Amino acid sequence: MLNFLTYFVNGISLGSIYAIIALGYTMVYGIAKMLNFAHGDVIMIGSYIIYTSMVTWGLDPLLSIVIAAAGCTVLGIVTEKVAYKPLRGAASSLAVLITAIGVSYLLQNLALLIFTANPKSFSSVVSWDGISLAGGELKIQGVTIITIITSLIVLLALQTFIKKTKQGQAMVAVSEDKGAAALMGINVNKTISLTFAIGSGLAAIAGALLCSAYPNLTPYTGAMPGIKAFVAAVLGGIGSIPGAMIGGLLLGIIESLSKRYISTQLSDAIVFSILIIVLLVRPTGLLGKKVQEKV
Amino acid sequence: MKFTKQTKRDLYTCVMVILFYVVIQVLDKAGVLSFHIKGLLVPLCYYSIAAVALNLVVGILGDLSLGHAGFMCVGAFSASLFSVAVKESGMPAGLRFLTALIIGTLMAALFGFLIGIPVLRLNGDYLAIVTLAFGEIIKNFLAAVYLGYDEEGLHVAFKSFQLKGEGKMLINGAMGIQGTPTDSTFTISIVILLLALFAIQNLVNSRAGRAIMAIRDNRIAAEAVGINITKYKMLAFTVSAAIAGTAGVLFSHNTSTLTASSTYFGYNVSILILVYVVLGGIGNIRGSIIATAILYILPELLRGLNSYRMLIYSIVLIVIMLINWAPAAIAFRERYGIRAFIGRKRENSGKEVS
Amino acid sequence: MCAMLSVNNLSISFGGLRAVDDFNIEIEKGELYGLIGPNGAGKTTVFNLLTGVYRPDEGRIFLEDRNITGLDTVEINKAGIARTFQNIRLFKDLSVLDNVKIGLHNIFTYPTISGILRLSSYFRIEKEMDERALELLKVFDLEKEKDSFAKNLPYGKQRKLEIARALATGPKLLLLDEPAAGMNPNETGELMDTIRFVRDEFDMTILLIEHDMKLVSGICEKLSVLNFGSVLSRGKTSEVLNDPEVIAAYLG
Amino acid sequence: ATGTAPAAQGEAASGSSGGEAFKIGGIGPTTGAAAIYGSDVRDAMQIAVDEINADGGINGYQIEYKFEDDEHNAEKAVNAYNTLKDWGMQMLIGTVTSAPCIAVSEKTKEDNMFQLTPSGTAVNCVQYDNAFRLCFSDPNQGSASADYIAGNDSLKGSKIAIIYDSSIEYSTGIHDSFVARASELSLDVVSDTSFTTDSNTDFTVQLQSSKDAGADLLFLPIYYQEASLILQQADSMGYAPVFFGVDGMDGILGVENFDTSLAEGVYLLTPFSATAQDELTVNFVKKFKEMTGHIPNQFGADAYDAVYAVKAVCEAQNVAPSQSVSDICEAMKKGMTEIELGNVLTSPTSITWTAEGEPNKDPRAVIIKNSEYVLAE
Amino acid sequence: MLEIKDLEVSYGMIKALKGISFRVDEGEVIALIGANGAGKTTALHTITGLLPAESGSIRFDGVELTKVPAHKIVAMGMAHVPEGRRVFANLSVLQNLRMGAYTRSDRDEISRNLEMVFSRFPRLKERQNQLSGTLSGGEQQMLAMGRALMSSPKIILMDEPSMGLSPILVNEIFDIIEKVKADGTTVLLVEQNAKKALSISDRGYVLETGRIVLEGKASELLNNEQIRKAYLGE
Ligand SMILES: Nc1ncnc2c1ncn2[C@@H]1O[C@H](COP(=O)(O)OP(=O)(O)OP(=O)(O)O)[C@@H](O)[C@H]1O
Ligand SMILES: Nc1ncnc2c1ncn2[C@@H]1O[C@H](COP(=O)(O)OP(=O)(O)OP(=O)(O)O)[C@@H](O)[C@H]1O
Ligand SMILES: [Mg+2]
Ligand SMILES: [Mg+2]
Repeated sequence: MLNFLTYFVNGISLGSIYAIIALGYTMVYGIAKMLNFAHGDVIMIGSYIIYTSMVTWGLDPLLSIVIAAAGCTVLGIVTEKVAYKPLRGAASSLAVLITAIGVSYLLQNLALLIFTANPKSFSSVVSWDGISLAGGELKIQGVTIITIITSLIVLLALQTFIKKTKQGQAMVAVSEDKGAAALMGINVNKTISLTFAIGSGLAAIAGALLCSAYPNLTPYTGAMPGIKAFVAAVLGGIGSIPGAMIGGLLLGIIESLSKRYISTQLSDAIVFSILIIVLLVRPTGLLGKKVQEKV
Repeated sequence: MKFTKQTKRDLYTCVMVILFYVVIQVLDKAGVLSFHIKGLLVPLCYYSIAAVALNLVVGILGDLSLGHAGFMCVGAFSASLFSVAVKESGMPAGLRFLTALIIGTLMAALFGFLIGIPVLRLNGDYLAIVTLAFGEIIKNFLAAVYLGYDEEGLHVAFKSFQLKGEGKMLINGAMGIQGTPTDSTFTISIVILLLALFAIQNLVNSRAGRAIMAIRDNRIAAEAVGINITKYKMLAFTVSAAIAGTAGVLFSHNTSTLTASSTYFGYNVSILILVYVVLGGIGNIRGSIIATAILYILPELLRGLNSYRMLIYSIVLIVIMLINWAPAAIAFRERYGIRAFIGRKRENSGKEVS
Repeated sequence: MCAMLSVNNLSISFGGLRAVDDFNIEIEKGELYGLIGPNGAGKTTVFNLLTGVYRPDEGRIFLEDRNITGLDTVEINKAGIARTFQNIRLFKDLSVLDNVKIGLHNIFTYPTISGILRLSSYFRIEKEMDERALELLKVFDLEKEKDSFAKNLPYGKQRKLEIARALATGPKLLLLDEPAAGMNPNETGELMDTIRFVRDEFDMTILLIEHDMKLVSGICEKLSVLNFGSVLSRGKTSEVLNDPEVIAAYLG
Repeated sequence: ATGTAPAAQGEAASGSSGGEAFKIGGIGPTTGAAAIYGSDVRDAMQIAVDEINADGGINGYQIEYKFEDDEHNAEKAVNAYNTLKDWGMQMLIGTVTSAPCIAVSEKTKEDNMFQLTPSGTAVNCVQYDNAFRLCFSDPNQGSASADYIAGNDSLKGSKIAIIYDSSIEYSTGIHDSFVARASELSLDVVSDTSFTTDSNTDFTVQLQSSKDAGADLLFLPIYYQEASLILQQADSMGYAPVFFGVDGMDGILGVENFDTSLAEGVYLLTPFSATAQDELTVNFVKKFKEMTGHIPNQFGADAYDAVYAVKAVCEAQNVAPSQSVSDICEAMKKGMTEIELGNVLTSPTSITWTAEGEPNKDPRAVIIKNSEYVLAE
Repeated sequence: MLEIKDLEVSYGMIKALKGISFRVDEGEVIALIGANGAGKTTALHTITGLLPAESGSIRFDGVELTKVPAHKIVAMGMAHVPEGRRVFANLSVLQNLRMGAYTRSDRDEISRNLEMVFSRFPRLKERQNQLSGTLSGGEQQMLAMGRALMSSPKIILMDEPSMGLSPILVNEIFDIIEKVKADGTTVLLVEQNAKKALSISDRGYVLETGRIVLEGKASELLNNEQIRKAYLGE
């Protein structure tokens, strides 16, 4: 039992990281209706900013995160303006997906030139060691706890923002019908920019936590977590913010338990199989709304 | 016989490919082709084939698949397995390769069919993620499996094992399949590209193709006029997977080593093929080929830029996408009568009404 | 001889809302029948039930003497019911001709493989399909637009194309959901002629939903009025339209 | 960093171009996830080439050097190879990673071009007689590691756990031969887990399994990037076995900002130590650091030695750039098996080669003490 | 109040408006009628900034609108009931209505407005928590009207508001338009139901393939022989 709990807790640690990334992902995904394949790379850029300000300039971790969040926000807004906005109203939504891939390549290769391929070991932004239970047998790391708390705060903040504020409702309207939203007096461009700003700012926070938990930073650090977050977001139900959180945690737990009890070699395959099964049972993810088209 | 506009357009596509082949052959005979260019020809063909296949799903059926590299993987592995197994049996190379092609294609078709079953129940991005997942599972599985035979028969496991006596390792885990004969030639690849074009274009312009496009345009209406959604989605998916599998066979018989790594068969490769399709025009078969040619050759042309190579490539990719797809750019082009860079629009038998 | 369509005690609920409640109707072959009623009364839902888009909670549907209750949309279409939609559903990125040819999908068939390999049956049957589709387009005065994308047609022509496509499937019973919506009186007049023509020429039974009283009183022989999911009144058009209850609930 | 390429056309292919300088090509990943290995090789080779050229070249001929990116992709590697052929390459030092190396070796075989891979460890990299390698092969490292453990008094009784990357050839190759050899030596392997490149950040499950199995020696036939994460995660779990790595572990001390105290006591079999104090190493490390800003690992060292190996053989066989590619290859093949290459970075003794292309050199077991590599025993 | 001059609009190569001019004075109800595809919807879309004007001018209260983005135009007091309703399908009826008051911040005013809308459309009150995507066509039309009224606009542009409504509701809609007018709101009305539209309008314009071909007092137009033939079906 204790054994199981250990793996379960490991799964939660991993899952909490997926969750915090998935929250930012789902934000952009749900509102701007685009698969932002560059999200993982924004996380990577955020991590490099934190690394630079913490290690190279010796700044305080919190201040570094603020700087990174600001940097990523700007990055998010700029990429949106330059690469995504011109494609608004394009004949296919796949067009913007492809430029997002272009942006992803761009960020990776930019980082490769600036920071080189040499890996950097990240200094954790969380200095707390965590707690030990069951006489030290079960250890929950500080990063994990902070990550879960942060993602819960982000979750609540996002939910409140979207449900309760005008800006948030504007986002929902824009995601449904941009033209009709404009007719309500909503500034569509500003709203989408804001979405990217928030999503990218969250990416910086996710980057800080990701790299604190797994302190190895290279230009490709963001790619795989980006995809896993996408999977988590879909598992939880596209556009559903609590879904992203649950999807992320579940993904981590499934990954951890299947590594332990089935196979380390095939764990990716198992995770993906479970995803498929879940989607077969619930075709719109765990918390996804079932939108039936009225005929 | 009178050709319809569409038939003519399809024929032009084939003529374009044949012309390309002839020009290359002439240049080759004249000795002006560099090794670099010659080496690019076969990959160009199989990526074109894969792009054309994916276009059937993305452009014609209107579903987003992020797992076509998985079908290439199935085709590549099953065919290579066969080729390696019979390599020393004295089977004539031509017959061996033909059989390998058929095996790879059929295996990929089978997987396409199996994957098609869940695909039918899902829509949009959920579908995309399931195809991505399938691609990853296939890759993950093949990278973990060991297959070999010895005097005691066939062995399969997820851990390496020792073979007794005169045995041979066929699939060696992450090391994959070694020693596939390099049977893929430019001529064969072009022939297969033409066959793929023939099959897909004819399919699209037949009763079945119209049914598939009807599902894309309005699923509910398609059902209401009596189109069996399941059947035609399956058909499109299976045919597409089969052709992607053929591309995989050409892939694995082009270099002697075959490993199921992300580099060749990961989701990023599926996405790369999707990039070709979207850039060339969703539903535009000819565009897929042209876009593949441009995007595959571009990073190779940029080799002189060294470290800046992939950076420039990514910028060029974004810029081409904007030029080709941004409404403002399209309006500009239409106003000044410039033709699309590659051909964004679905080129169908339709003219605009004023 | 049995009726073309007879529906017994049809009901369906969405959540708490009983959208169709114990609905009955009987339509004889060759009739031009109107289904009217206030917005949200459940008319479109009846169509959806008849065509298998929704499965009824209760009730049975017979087409001639065949029980088609619970069949799926495709089967129902094959059995002989075709429809148009309130919010137009064309194959927008296909040509007008192809839209109709898709309607002919189950009428003219050849194996997929002969399409891929371009065997002779492909050419023969495609030619027949083209001819038949053009005939239909002519009925709706659409043959000049045969090569346009459906999405580029003006609204009124889109409605006509939808009817043509439905007819192409060779139905016994045609369901039209607000065919005159968005048309001006002149266009509506033409449409009335076309509907009559279709009924006579194709020997068709037609059930239509419409709010345009000019059209309803002009071409419908019988009417059923739906209110809150159940039938408020039915009978000869002139009688129904003078029913005080109908006037109060619907006509105003 | 590379020579300029003349517009290469058909005739360059015959192999006897100008004859003024040796044209040596290199191939490896300089973009993509494996970029770190390829860039190090590229830069280290550049250092060696510059040194040799400044010193008067090989047999009085200068070296022209060009390096092409393969993104750690066999198909791109072949494209890179063809580009280099168009340029007029006469000898190839590459490729850096195994799968691309095998694919390219098919081509060098066809062209009978001499190939020396600095770091292609898979067996098949040198399956043809024109191909040699400077590094150890995978099985060699796997069985050498098992041998070392069995022969070391403090390690031999250990309960051994293994964590390896099942999705790459390098790691599985070493793993497989280690396991085979370990069972011959009746070493006690209690846990054998893996990960894939797609999930190479979280190792808690593998570590926990090792811990649960009571392992006190953890064999890590993987690259140092992942190893650095494993060390960190083991540390925060409070799990402290003896870590034992192979040459991929080299470089761990060079990870920027890495808490090197975590690596205290790590054993690794490596041919190279950046902290060695001999003149050659010191000089190389200094130049490399000036050029790239970081400390070289064995990839760079192998590449550096490879250039000097080519120089030595060319001089011994009196090879001239005017010879055809094939003639050069024949001479080099012969020379490689005859040469004894001394004063190298990657071996304490001199290196000789077998006709199969394998180097004879002694792996050095080193142990990390005070953030430095110290020869074990 | 609203003055359109020589407005030209194209969709790519297709010229949908070939230079139209008309004006709407404060407090008026103006009917814009014309056959399918004449360009009525295009005109409304251009006025509210959903489509860019190619040339010409649109002045609203003396302000040039052609370069002003849609959301600012709305904030200036113009509401638009779009063709095809375009309600936010995944939002509830109530949320849709609140969205209509996006540009306003006075809570009391908004809730009074909401009451007003509910009293005009009791069905919306009944269904206030239903997702609007599942409303019947007529219900959605009411919602679109209600939503536009929630911004308490100075001028309201309506694109075929009677489409798909039952006769009783059509009458009701026209009653509401008259009430809206009575409240002092100006209305620009696009309708297929030309007879009804003209009967409640002050003036009218007839659009044919991108050009205004006729204009005048509504009562005159109603009696115009040409119009009676072409649009009133007589
Ligand atoms: N899928 C659904 N989920 C929930 N409610 C639904 C659904 N479909 C229809 N309804 C409700 O059922 C009732 C009947 O809808 P229906 O579309 O049949 O009306 P209708 O008579 O066609 O009206 P109209 O003339 O306005 O088109 C409406 O109140 C509608 O909101
Ligand atoms: N998005 C578009 N792309 C291309 N052409 C368009 C587009 N929208 C409208 N058109 C064309 O512009 C012309 C005017 O259309 P518009 O929708 O303004 O007409 P309308 O008068 O509102 O007609 P209706 O009564 O059908 O609503 C038509 O010929 C139409 O085909
Ligand atoms: Mg209806
Ligand atoms: Mg209109």
